[in-house]
Amino acid sequence: MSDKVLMKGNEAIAEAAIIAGCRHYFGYPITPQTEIAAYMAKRMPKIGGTFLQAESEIAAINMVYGVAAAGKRCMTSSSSPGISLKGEGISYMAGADLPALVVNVQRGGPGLGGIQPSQSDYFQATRGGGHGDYHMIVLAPASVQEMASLTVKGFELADKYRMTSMILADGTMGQMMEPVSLELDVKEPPEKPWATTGTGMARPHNVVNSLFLSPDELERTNFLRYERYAQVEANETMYEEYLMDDADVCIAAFGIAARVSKNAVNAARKEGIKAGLIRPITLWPFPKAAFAKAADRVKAFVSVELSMGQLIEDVMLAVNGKAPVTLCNRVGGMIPSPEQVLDAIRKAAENGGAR
Amino acid sequence: MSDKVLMKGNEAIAEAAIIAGCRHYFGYPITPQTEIAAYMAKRMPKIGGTFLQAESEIAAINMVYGVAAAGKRCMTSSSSPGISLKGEGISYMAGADLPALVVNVQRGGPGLGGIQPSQSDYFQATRGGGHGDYHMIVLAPASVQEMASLTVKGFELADKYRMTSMILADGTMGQMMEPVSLELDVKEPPEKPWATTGTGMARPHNVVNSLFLSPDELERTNFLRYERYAQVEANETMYEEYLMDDADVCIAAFGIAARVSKNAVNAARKEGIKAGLIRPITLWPFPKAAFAKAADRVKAFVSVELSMGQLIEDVMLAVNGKAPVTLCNRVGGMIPSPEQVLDAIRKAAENGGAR
Amino acid sequence: MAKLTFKTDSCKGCGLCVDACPKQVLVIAKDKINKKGHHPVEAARPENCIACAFCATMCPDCIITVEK
Amino acid sequence: MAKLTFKTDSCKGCGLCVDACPKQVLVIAKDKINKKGHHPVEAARPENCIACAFCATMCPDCIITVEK
Amino acid sequence: MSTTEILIAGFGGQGILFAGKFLAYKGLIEDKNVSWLPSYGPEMRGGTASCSVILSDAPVGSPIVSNPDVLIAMNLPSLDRYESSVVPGGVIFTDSTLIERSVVRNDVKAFAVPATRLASDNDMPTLANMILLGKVLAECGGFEKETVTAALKKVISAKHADMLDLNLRALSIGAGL
Amino acid sequence: MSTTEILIAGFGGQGILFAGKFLAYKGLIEDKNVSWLPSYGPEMRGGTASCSVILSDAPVGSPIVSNPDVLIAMNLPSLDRYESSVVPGGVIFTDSTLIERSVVRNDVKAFAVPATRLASDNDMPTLANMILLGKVLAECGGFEKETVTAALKKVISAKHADMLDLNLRALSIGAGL
Amino acid sequence: MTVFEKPKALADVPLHYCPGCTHGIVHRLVAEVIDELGIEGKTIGIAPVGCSVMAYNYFNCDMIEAAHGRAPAVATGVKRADPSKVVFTYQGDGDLASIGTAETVHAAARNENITVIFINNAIYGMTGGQMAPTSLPGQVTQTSPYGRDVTQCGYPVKICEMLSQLEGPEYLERVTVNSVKAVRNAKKAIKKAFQNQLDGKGFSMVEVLSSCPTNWGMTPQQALKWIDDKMIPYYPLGVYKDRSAQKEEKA
Amino acid sequence: MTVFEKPKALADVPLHYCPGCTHGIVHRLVAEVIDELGIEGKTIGIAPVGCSVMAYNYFNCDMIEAAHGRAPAVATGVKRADPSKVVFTYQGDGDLASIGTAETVHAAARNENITVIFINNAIYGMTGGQMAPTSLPGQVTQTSPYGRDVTQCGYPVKICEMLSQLEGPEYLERVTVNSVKAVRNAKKAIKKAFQNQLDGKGFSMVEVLSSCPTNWGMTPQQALKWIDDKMIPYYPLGVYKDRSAQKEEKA
Ligand SMILES: Cc1ncc(C[n+]2csc(CCOP(=O)(O)OP(=O)(O)O)c2C)c(N)n1
Ligand SMILES: Cc1ncc(C[n+]2csc(CCOP(=O)(O)OP(=O)(O)O)c2C)c(N)n1
Ligand code: SF4
Ligand code: SF4
Ligand code: SF4
Ligand code: SF4
Ligand code: SF4
Ligand code: SF4
Ligand SMILES: [Mg+2]
Ligand SMILES: [Mg+2]
Repeated sequence: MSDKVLMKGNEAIAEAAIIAGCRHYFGYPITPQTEIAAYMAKRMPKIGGTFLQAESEIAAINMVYGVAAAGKRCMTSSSSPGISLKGEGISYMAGADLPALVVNVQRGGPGLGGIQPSQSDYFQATRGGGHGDYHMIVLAPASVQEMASLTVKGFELADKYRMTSMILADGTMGQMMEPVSLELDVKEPPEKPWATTGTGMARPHNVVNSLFLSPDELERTNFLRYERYAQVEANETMYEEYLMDDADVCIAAFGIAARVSKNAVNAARKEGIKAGLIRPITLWPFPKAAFAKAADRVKAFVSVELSMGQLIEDVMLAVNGKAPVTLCNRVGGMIPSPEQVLDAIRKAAENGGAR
Repeated sequence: MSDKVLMKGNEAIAEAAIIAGCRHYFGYPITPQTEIAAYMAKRMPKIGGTFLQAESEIAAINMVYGVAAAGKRCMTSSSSPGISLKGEGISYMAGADLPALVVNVQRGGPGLGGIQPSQSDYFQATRGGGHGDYHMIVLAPASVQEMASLTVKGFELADKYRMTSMILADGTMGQMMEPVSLELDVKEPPEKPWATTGTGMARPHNVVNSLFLSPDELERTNFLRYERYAQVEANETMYEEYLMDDADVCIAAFGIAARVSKNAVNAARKEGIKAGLIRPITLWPFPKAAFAKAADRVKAFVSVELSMGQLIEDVMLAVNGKAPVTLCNRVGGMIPSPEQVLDAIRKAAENGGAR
Repeated sequence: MAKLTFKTDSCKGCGLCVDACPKQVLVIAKDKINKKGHHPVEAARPENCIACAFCATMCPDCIITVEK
Repeated sequence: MAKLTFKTDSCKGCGLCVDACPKQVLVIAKDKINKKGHHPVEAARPENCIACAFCATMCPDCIITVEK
Repeated sequence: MSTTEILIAGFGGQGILFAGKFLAYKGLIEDKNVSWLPSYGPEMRGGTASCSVILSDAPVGSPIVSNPDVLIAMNLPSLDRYESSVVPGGVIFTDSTLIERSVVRNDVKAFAVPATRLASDNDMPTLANMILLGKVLAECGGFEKETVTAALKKVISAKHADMLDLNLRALSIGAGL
Repeated sequence: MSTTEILIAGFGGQGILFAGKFLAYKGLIEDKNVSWLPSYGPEMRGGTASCSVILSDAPVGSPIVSNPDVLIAMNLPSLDRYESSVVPGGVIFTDSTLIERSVVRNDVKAFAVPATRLASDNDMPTLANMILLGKVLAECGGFEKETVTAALKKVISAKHADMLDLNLRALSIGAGL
Repeated sequence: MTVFEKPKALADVPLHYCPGCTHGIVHRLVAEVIDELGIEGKTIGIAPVGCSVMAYNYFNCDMIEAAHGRAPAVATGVKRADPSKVVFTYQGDGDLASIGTAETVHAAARNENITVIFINNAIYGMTGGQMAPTSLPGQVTQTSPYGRDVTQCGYPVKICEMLSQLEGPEYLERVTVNSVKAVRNAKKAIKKAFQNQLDGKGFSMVEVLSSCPTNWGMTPQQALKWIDDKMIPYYPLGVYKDRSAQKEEKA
Repeated sequence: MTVFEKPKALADVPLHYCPGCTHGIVHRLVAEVIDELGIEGKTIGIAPVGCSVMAYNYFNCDMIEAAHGRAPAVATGVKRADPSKVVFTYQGDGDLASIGTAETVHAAARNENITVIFINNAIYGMTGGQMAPTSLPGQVTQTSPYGRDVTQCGYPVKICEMLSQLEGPEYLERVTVNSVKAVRNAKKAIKKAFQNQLDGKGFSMVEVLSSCPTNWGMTPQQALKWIDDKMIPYYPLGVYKDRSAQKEEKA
């Protein structure tokens, strides 16, 4: 037996955050991610950390804003409607260049929607639910192990680039159990000389702020921030390729959709269709180059999503007309079956002339 | 002298809304759109309408939710950070298929940002700041006259398709004055048999709701909604073409950026560069076909924006690799000058081989 | 005479009615199980019923109709 | 003796100090205009000053330093 | 390379999720790749519960079991709903105390265990699930005392350690049938 | 086809926006295409104010005046800031009561009007703007009593109708210089 | 003669609440009042997000499902759209006293002419038993596993007391439904809260101390007793504001 | 001997406030208290969105600019990150009493150990003079052009009164700064609100009736008088809660 433990995805996030040194959690209950708060509520008091159930999602993200400004690792988690409420706060985090981790265990929408798994907050996560130009680092785990490891990574990247990281999971990832190794690779947080920890009368005052009334100054902060974003794109893009070496049909899928798709890819191979999968692990930065490169030989792409077609836009932007891209989706808490994906692969192979 | 009056864009929106039969306005002050509320505060009490300053943007959108559910035309307006706060509510409006008008007079972001004009909420407006799969009809006026006429149009389309319409303007559009004709083409609102106006003991109760706990039911509502969206795309896409018949270089721009770009297009023509402009009037549905068609002959596209590159993604998706698309932008309240745009046209012409 | 009617299929067997009854008319039928999987209420001593409707007043599920 | 110093350039000429002074020491200099476009305060009767600092207490802009 | 996909279904309160966790832990101890996925509803609404467990020598793809190799049905609605989804050649275990009808498919193996009755007969009214599981292990292989005990230790929280023996006994009862 | 781009700049409180509105209305009455765009700052912060007015026979493109044909500078910072942006051959009007220096460019026409002094001399202390505008109209053409009066009627709200004559007088003073 | 039957304004469908949950009693009382006032045809109810989210299925009047905490704002919209209609919200303590605090306070401050039924069960029922703003000191919940620690998560929010300090609201009363007598009292309060609206008097709220046997980990009977033993001492029953009565008294 | 000079905790830059706006006085008082308590080096201030948004430029301690209304939540985060630090918010009435109502109420209910300076000027200054939740009945503002109509927009929210009903907060006092005496009183209150935090006593708020000559359309002098004539009668000065004092009394 390995040193692995069985854990729910939500719990893996919570434990990994603690391992990563996060001692401040603020949240507001919402299904299907309540286990994160429940876990924190149990553990934080025992390790001198703060678990605080905020009065709302808005309060929670702003408490995170405060802790982040004070230079400590901190996080909040919620699910779709709750994340919408954090939109302004997330935009402020971006405007003030504050690092923190936000977890979205997505459920079906829009509105109150349902509580079953969904991936329909992809646009919100990658294009900014908040106002203004900004990005978060968006990490899409596809296993409970990744729920843990990407949580650690999320904190690391957040601190490194002074950005907010988001774990974009779904109800399945949150609720399922798999073996996890908790030997996680945690990097020490960098120094944060900008943090508002009190001047100690030893330095000029630090100011954490997103207001720049003169437009050229505001423009400058935007341009500088996007230079940083360019570095993130260059250095931190992550994805997994599965049987892509000789693939004619390429599936694009993340999270639970990618797992289903793997089954379908295997089935397609059995039928003689050379199918493969590119699984973005970072949704932002999107593994554009991987898809662009694949587009040079792949005959057709299929975007498998639990949404009405959101990921597909990034795939199309990367493929840039070099091959057809089709959508294979279920929504509202439904999950595409391997058979449905296999079918989409067959069609794509046919239309793309791969068969 | 014409029958036109000089009005600020913000006032034109307010007056047009009243002309369109809107008698319920809810808002929370924020620059640069306070004139809308000020106007409504003056006028509504005189015509038996409701002007209510809500306790927050969140309350305002939910008051709108209530009036819309009750079957009446209603609106709210705000600017970028305030719109972020409405994200959840807008998603609920979509989930419950409620018609209303939301106005965003954008300012620079992210965070508190600044108060000068911006177009950096394009993604938020077209891709959903809220959670889940949904769209708003997004209208982008480029003159004070359009601030009025698109307001009327916004109400009309909202009612017709049971969707939320958004006017996506910017500080310039809100603050500038131009002559406006207030002879606006107002269509009577359709019957709203679904509205919660009391059963009168004459029909089964109506329910306005976005919760569907069973995933297949939620999926069905999503699919049906997207069929409706497809109709909107087919029927309601609006754009303006300017000198596109023989254009080698095509500018994509809306709102104030389009006006600046027109100056640049004229200047380019004087230099012998065949420049033209496609100005999307509906940002969603995006005039994809117009760009796709243009892409068959245009040698290069330039997206002129007051953002870090948001509109450009829709242009690229429409052009689909058939021609290069470059970005010409200023942000944070800065506005590209005609010279800057002209320069971008020159470069595009050169690289696109149009010169 | 008082008449009690129960929507037995929807009864959740919570017993609030049982406790409310001043005449010990009602019991939870431990041996029965309704469609929802609950042991429903039943009138063990209907003859004692005084139609005070205390039971119905405390029933969260409108299971009981009381007539007189 | 009391000594008054003014950061005249930042004075906004609001006159709150003038009203606060029990000794009518201060006036707004209607004939002067500072860099910000305001008529600044000045001590018309400095000799009357009792260094009570009422003026400074009411000044929103910390224009006045009072010494004794 | 083998993969077993198991679906356990019944009423909330029958220990469906617990049974699944036990199987998953047992798989983990045997160095298999495992996944466990509960169905989740609006909290506190009771009703039905089910969970997917996959045990495999290869990494687990989709954790959702749509076509189980093994179906464990602890009430009638579950049998009604899932019987047809079992793969041909698969196995169905039912709690025959609660499910009166028998399995109609004839391309699967079927075992009817009066688990609920056995549980109350043996003074372990909450352990019908484990009795049924005992049978499952006996039929599908895998009833080694050691791993079973180890797995039980994992799923039974320290607070309820005293339940270990009772669970073991329930498993044995099932296995001995 | 002609287009005139005008930039008016000064302190908040000098009636900059009002002057611009008057010009815009006058243009409208003359069936021109017009636009008016104020600079706006964080409200209530006072400081400088400016506004762009465009009068044109063709539809107005960008409403932002970066290179004015006509600059009306009502204080020194405005002249300092915008003088160089005026198109060659353009015109600059200054309030010489408040701006001591003269225009340095020699490729533009320049008129220095002691508007603020004239205003206080004539007991209309708030109308330096209109005196200056009178001069602008006189020099650039367009001082027809009728349209001027009509435009004034548009910009002066009903509440202050009594101000009409005073404004007209201010314009005349400026025009008569 | 029928002494007791299901009120007409209540739909003939089973409620999804847990066995013995008093949400059901309060639903019935609201429906009875609607029946008695004869206002079903002109009433619009606003359901919250919480265990009572599906209240829209249970009342026969028109219903709107609002976002979590925003029912008072939605009700404001509906009432302003047509002041001749009767508008009520039905909200839990998470909904009304936590995420919806601002909407509650300001609807009260505006004296918005609506009726608010506020179910205080000292817990987040729907999401599985997290601490509510109204959870009692020391109360064990999913997010206060060691008992509500007032030094960390603060003191319970007493809504009636707090709102009573505002000039706005017309009528604020706290009741419970843990006995026949209490239920009858509660009904009176609810009726008054609706009657006030019909009379144009303004914001009327009835706070109902309600049980959550499931998340309190009790039998329905124990839960009713817990209301008496623990909740009422902390949340005294009674009228916290009655402006019209105050006026009459003065006069 | 220097009788009066700019406090050290106040930066040596001109304030952007309008002439005669009492925001400036309150800034100075806060800075004086920081000086006197010797806490500049360990103080973190939270600026709101409102006229005082740029307070981050004016205090020499570390400063954070919060989203509109969320300063108490941000302060909570900062304080929890390091309880040994002194954390204060400086908020307007729109910020604290309208959009930020929930954050205010719950920080108070939690007895969060922070200091809140609440500038009640009965108006939205920053955005050009809209009605605030604290605008007086009949007050003319940009969004109540015919005077605040209480039948439509409700009654002013009295924050000290409302929060005083919560068990949470330690100390609530309302002061003003429209005279030398008032300023001295205000300073005492502010000092106490900071001292309470140093003593670990919890949520301490000082509400300051402050002037907005610009949006009230008055001279600075008229504005100070209006506070006396109109605001104080509606918002009586005084201590609304002082838990330690109450305890002492009892003891
Ligand atoms: C914005 C948002 N946040 C959180 C939730 C999750 N949620 C659903 S119900 C609920 C709380 C319910 O508690 P309460 O209001 O007390 O009602 P009860 O279930 O106890 O009757 C929460 C937090 C949600 N749906 N939306
Ligand atoms: C979310 C959001 N809503 C609205 C605004 C616009 N806004 C800026 S300041 C302000 C109100 C200021 O009033 P107050 O808090 O009373 O402070 P004062 O200016 O009077 O000191 C508003 C509404 C904003 N910046 N963000
Ligand atoms: S009506 Fe009264 S006596 Fe009859 S069963 Fe019900 S509670 Fe008992
Ligand atoms: S109170 Fe109602 S639901 Fe409960 S046992 Fe009695 S009849 Fe059944
Ligand atoms: S110190 Fe006192 S006496 Fe002197 S000027 Fe100031 S207020 Fe007047
Ligand atoms: S109070 Fe201050 S700013 Fe005002 S006039 Fe006096 S010195 Fe100048
Ligand atoms: S969870 Fe609690 S409040 Fe919700 S229905 Fe069950 S008992 Fe009632
Ligand atoms: S607008 Fe009012 S509150 Fe703001 S600085 Fe000016 S006077 Fe002060
Ligand atoms: Mg509750
Ligand atoms: Mg204010």
